[in-house]
Amino acid sequence: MFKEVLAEDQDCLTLNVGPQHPSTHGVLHLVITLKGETILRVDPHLGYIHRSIEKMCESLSYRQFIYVTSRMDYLSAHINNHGCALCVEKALQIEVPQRAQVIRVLMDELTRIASHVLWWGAMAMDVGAITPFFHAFREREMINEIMEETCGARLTMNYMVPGGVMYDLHPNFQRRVKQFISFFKSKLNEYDELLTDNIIFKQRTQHIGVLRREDAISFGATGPVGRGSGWACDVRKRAPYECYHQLQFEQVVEQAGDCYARYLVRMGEMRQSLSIIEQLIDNIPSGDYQAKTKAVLKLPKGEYYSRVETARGEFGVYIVSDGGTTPYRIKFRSPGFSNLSALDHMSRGHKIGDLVAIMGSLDLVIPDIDR
Amino acid sequence: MYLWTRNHFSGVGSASLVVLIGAGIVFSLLAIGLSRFLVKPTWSRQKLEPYECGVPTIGKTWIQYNVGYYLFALMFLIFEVELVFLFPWAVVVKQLGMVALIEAAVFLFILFLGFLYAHRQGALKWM
Amino acid sequence: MNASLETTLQSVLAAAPVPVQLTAGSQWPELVVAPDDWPTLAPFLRDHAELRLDFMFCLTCVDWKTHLTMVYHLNNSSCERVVVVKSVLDRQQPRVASVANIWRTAEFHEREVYELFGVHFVGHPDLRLLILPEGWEGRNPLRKDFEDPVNMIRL
Amino acid sequence: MTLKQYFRNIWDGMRSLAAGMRRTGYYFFHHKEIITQEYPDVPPRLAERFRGEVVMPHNENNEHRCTGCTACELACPNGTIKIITKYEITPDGKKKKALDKFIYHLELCTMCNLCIIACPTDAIKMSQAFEHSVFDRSQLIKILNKPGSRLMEGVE
Amino acid sequence: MISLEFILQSVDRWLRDRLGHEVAVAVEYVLVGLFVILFFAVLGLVLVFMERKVSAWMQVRLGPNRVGPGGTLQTLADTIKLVSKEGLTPAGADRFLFNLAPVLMIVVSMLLLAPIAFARNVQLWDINIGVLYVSAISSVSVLAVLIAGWSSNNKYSLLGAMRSGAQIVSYELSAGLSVLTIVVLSGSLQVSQIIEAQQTGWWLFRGHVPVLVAMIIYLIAVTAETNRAPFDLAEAESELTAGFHTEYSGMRFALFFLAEYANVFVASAIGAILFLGGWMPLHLGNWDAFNRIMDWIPSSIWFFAKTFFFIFVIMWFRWTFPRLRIDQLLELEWKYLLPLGIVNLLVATTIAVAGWYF
Repeated sequence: MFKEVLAEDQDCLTLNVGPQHPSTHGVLHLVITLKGETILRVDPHLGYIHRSIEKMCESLSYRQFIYVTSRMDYLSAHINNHGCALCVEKALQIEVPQRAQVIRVLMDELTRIASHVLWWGAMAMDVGAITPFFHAFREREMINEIMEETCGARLTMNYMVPGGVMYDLHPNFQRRVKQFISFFKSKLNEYDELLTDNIIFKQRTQHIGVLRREDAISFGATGPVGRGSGWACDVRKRAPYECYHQLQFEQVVEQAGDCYARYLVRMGEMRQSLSIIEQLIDNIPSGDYQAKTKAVLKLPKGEYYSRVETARGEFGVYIVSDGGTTPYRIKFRSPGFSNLSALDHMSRGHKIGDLVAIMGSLDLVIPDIDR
Repeated sequence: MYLWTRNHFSGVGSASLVVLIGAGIVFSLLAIGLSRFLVKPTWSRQKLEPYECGVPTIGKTWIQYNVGYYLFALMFLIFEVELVFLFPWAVVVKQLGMVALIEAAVFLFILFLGFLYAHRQGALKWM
Repeated sequence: MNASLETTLQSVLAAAPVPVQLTAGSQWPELVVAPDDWPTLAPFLRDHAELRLDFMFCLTCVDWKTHLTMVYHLNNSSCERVVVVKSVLDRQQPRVASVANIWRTAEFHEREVYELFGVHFVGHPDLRLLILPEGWEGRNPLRKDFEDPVNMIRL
Repeated sequence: MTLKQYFRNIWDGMRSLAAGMRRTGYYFFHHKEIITQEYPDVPPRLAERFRGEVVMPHNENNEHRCTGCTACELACPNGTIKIITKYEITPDGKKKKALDKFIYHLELCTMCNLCIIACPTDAIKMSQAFEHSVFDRSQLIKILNKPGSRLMEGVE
Repeated sequence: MISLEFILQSVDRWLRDRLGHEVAVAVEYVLVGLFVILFFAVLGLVLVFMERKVSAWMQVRLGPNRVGPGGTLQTLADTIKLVSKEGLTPAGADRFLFNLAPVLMIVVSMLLLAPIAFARNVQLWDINIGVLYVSAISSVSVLAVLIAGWSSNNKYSLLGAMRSGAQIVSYELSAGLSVLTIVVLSGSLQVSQIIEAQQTGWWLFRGHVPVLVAMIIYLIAVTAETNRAPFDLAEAESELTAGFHTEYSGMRFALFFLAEYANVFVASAIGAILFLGGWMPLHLGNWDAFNRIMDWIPSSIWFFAKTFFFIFVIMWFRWTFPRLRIDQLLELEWKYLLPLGIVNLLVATTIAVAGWYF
């Protein structure tokens, strides 16, 4: 289709958006073809921060490779680590203690909120409202402090170890999380006032970048992008891991498939995550926070795959082991990569301003895409 | 001061145009000149490249470009002329009373019909 | 659930248009298919009423030093029904048909495998380098024999 | 679009905009909600588990607990730690492996805590120092055992 | 009582006593020029600082607080930084036009100062078509934007300039229509007479709903005309990096920046003059004591207070709303503001003709 259009019109403008652009959220390079302001084609060029993590992991032990995955999707670093730990545990058939499972899930959901909150600010910034960004960081900071207290770091926590978590919860943890829950609930309503109900924001996002359900499935667009298109693709529901099958929460699904639907999905997910945390925070079982494991982990020969739901979608870890202390091959199925592949499909025929809104609604984290 | 008091206007106030234009030029040249004077320029090819997010520009910038607002410009012209007609009318409408009001209403109504027609024809769609 | 999926697969694959070898796999049932038969099998798997494997969540390649193995992870979009498809490729001249027109997510994943493993996807709409810089030739970083003395840090 | 709808659009739009303006207006006048941390003036409160850099505690006799077993070196994913050992003659005349230099590359460290977990003698720990900026990368290469320090009695 | 008017008159008298009529006038011209330049510089510093503080407080942060007392000298420090930056002309740009654009921008915003009444009887030029003059001159600035965008040899600049062309041109109409509402009520285009007509009360209070509607339309329109968020499509930071002034650096960028703030000031000043009575103090019916207290406050303070109120509102818009898309922007103008403006004008005229206002 693109070639036909080019042949018809000579007055097409080819524009580089990125790698140094305010709204590509990192070093993503898009080559877009414009006619007037209408986008005919978007061609992503990746690799500006490709570190070949998959290759790196081939020389790291099973304890070490977990920390590298924090550097992929740094906003849900904890959930990435979780996926890796799950895969190793599955291979070694380690039984994770109940307490560790609950701690992991609590941290996962806190991470999810932190990630969504940041996305909320960034999305607002993409459509031109700057104030929400700073409001978002206020809430994110609270989560980061909770994380720092328990995990010892704010962004790349590296709190997961095969068989459990690295430390026990900090004594302040429950109190601070409860504080955060009550604080965040009121702030969510402010979010609605600032952005959700705002007529300009609605106009900027409704009917923009529509991804129909079958396209979302075909593109493998998981996470809020897929659920915004009406596809119930939450791994926590589809293939529950840890203690998710015991929890009461809803899978937020919107049917419209546009930017606003994706926005609503994430807003709903923040509320669902809050309810998960509320269910767990008073019921943390006592016991070990770590299962006993050998000092040197050797995975039996075979292939292992584990899936978790990060803030961006389905994150998969595929380990091929030859029986040694390091993985023979590792493949990380990053949600952002598949979501990005739908960008061209979604943004054709829209304006430049819409492209920015669509990218915002995809919630791209470039290290996650580049790996 | 002589220039400012209202009672001394005739013919003097318009000199402020010259003063202001002069002040504007002096101000901007002063500002640019000052930085020229202070900064020792360095030259490199990369530095002078037009900014396009750090990648060399693809194709020419000055191409035949689809300006979406040709029709907007036409519409604007029509309404701006209307506005110019209305300015003298607005000054005196209070003295002339109802007749002037009705006349203007008719005038605006006809324009409005034209506007509706243009809207129907899709002239107000951004390309 | 796994067992029932396997019985379903057995009955379904009996009617498959190409010969397919079914194994239990370590986690999910695995199909091994010849690279030439893959383009015929792919739409069959996606459109079959009982399977409907319309969600490809992972596509990758493993370098086994003697050969390359393409690994496709397929799933049903509405319920858990994971099937792994494998295809063994020649290491010197790896060629396999593209499935980008069947699962559109394969478009980017295949481009990634193309540059990292050097697998040539026949019929891919736009097989260009995605991650590696323009003008990168030949060497494929994720192959086991890849050496880059400048950029690789040996630990 | 009917006329009623037209005015309804305007009204709803204005109302939603006013809600947003009320929110920002509220913050404009409520300076108590300001969350800025004035970092260099007011030192940040760091959690006790915060991981800033690897240090090796020494006691008052300039003794540390590191036996030079290289468990941390092996555990480190980045090659941050390099341990150089020497042979010491113990009082009873035997040769014994001991730590000569504990070289720590702070510029490579990602504070993942794996070395501290790996250490069998609790010789190293994470400190809360986080102001690591220097003008030259080579200044980040640190030798953690102090000059002249020895192994603490009783640590094997 | 010390007022701006009094100070200026004494300066005038002093000069004339010493130098004689002709020389005094010449000196006064120079003084006016210097005063305007100084005013511009100070205006830039103050407004930028105000913007940063307003945005900071709305964004629950402190804003500049290190340089000078309470951060007041921050903008001065920024200016010094900008002066010490090299002003680049990109390769392939049209050098003459590229350098002309910022100068043109500044000259236009300077010219807009002419009819503004800063205080009682303090005005550079009380032209009898004051408000028409403002709308005429202000549309020249779109030329500067177009020149800047086109001459930069940059695609982002080009897109930004194209957008601003359509935008400013469209919102000119709405601004004009709401200005007309007041002109009808006041019966004059002259700034001083419009203010005088509000002796008994500001139009906002006397003119019923139509004036309120006109004021809202005016505020929206001038926000768009001065290229400020949520209508900052010509700059559209997240889409076009910096829009039409992407290629400008150093002092030439600073001039664009300054001109934007100067335009905001002028637009707010005109708004204050039209709707809030300019330098006219607040008078309430027969409360003589109250009115006397209000009169005691210098007229320049009244003027600046009202102007800064409007500036604050415009800044408030900017730090609250997302940006519109170009077609939505035009839709807002052509489908909502323009028809409403026309109807509103007719209603206001009816009120004026029938004498129904207070």
